[in-house]
Amino acid sequence: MPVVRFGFTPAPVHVRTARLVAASVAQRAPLPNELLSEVRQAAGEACSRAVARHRRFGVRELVRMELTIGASFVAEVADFAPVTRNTLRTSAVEAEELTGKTTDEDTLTEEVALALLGGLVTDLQVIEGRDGVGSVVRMAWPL
Amino acid sequence: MPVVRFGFTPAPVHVRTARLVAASVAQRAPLPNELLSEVRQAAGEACSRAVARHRRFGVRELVRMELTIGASFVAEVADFAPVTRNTLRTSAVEAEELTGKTTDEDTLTEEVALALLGGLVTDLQVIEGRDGVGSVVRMAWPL
Amino acid sequence: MTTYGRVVAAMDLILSTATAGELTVVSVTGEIDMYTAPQLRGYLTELLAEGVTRLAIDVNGVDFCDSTGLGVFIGTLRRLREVGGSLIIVCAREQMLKIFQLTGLQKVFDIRPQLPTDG
Amino acid sequence: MTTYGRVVAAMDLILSTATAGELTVVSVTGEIDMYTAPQLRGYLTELLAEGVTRLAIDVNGVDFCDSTGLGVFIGTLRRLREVGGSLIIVCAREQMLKIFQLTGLQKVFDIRPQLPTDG
Ligand SMILES: Nc1ncnc2c1ncn2[C@@H]1O[C@H](COP(=O)(O)OP(=O)(O)O)[C@@H](O)[C@H]1O
Ligand SMILES: Nc1ncnc2c1ncn2[C@@H]1O[C@H](COP(=O)(O)OP(=O)(O)O)[C@@H](O)[C@H]1O
Repeated sequence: MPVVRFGFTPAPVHVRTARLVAASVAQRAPLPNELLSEVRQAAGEACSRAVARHRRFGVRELVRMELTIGASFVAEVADFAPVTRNTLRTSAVEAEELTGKTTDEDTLTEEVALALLGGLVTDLQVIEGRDGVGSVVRMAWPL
Repeated sequence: MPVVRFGFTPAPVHVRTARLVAASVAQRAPLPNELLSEVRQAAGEACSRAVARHRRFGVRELVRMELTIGASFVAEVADFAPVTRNTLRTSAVEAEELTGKTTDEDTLTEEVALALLGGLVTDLQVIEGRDGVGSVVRMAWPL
Repeated sequence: MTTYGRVVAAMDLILSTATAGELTVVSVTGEIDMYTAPQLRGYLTELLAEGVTRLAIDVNGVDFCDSTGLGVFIGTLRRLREVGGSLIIVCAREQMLKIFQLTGLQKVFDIRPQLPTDG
Repeated sequence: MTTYGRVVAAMDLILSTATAGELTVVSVTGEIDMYTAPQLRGYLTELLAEGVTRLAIDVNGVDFCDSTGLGVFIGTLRRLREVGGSLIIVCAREQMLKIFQLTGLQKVFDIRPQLPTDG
């Protein structure tokens, strides 16, 4: 099972490279062309989320993305920030609420990210990391 | 020190993604534009070499590339294949010899790869891997 | 200090402002993500601080936009609403319209394929 | 079976053959690396097996070429020499010329910016 791993210092600039990698590996999986931009977007959202979590909690470890080509194309993005009650969700609040509520822009972005991930990826999970450390966004696309 | 790690199953197709990653990270380091195609080529050569070594010795572990942005931009590509007397070289045989000798195409490609790496990268090392396992091509470009 | 006609170009994002009647139009070119969003946010915040209330953001030059970008748009809309202002998103691009739809934000924003000609 | 006029297109490499006088010209488009080199090698081997001895490889459509690609060229040159044949590399691209120079292979290959017109 071909595996590609991509780990990066939690800085926004590397999220762009992560998107490139995800789309590039998906293309060679091969995933149909019309799905590539979805993979690119979804991987970017998952990586941004991980970087944001590392920053919020001051975690300097590398964010890790693992791409596996098997029966499906699976992308897993792991962070190593503390898991709170709110971390392991896959559904977002309603869009109309976002513009009204007095939530800060970070929380707002997080809700939008969840909404996007849910809309883009049918097979989506947000699970606890290995040994209970951090969280993993797991996305799969059938091949 | 920003770090990006890229690990991949030793298959030729992933070398293309590795080149993309190396060039992309180098661009954001930032390395001057005129050096980007050199980084792309050199990283590709180092990764191809690692994949070839894994295949020759039947090693299925991931090939690993590590990119570090510090005082210089450093790219290290590690393989985990046995190190023989010939492994740790940075200089190739003369080009004229290649076309005459009855070496097989793999050996030939290896010589050309070394010649290219030597020509492209001023600060080049080929060293033994950690714990004496495998070899590491280490390339640095000043920032 | 006036911002009109100012062009800000970073490595990956180009921002420019023009006026169309009473409307202030910000055109964005490049990729809006976690890396460039702070720049866009700062640019828009400065415009609002200068008193702009009728704003349009033209995203037809945007190649990629993620949730961070949408977050900036939502924040801008909220602040404009607080002062009785308005925001138009000028967008004809398929890919970009899709992310507004997936998030349900097409119901929240006033999205138009081109600039309104009546100013 | 004749190979002339045949076009082989894989995901990343496009190979086509034409004749110019007595010369057989293979045009390569795409990236030549460890992934696509086997395809190029197979294509050239088949041509040689069919008796082609005066060969030109046009690499002006090549975006990227690594040592694996150069290895294929060297192997082809050696096999052509064994049968008294000849190989011309048609190349005007800066980046490609550079890798021939860095490896010293510009002294080994007959490299020309364009196809010789005298056939
Ligand atoms: N994208 C990544 N970048 C860097 N390290 C990673 C990445 N993904 C996983 N790792 C780490 O690489 C290490 C080696 O993993 P692996 O090759 O699966 O072998 P093992 O777990 O047996 O050492 C593990 O500690 C794992 O946490
Ligand atoms: N590109 C890579 N892909 C996958 N794993 C990697 C890569 N580079 C290094 N690793 C492995 O990742 C593991 C974790 O490395 P690191 O984050 O430096 O922390 P530590 O060595 O303290 O566990 C190490 O076992 C290392 O061998």
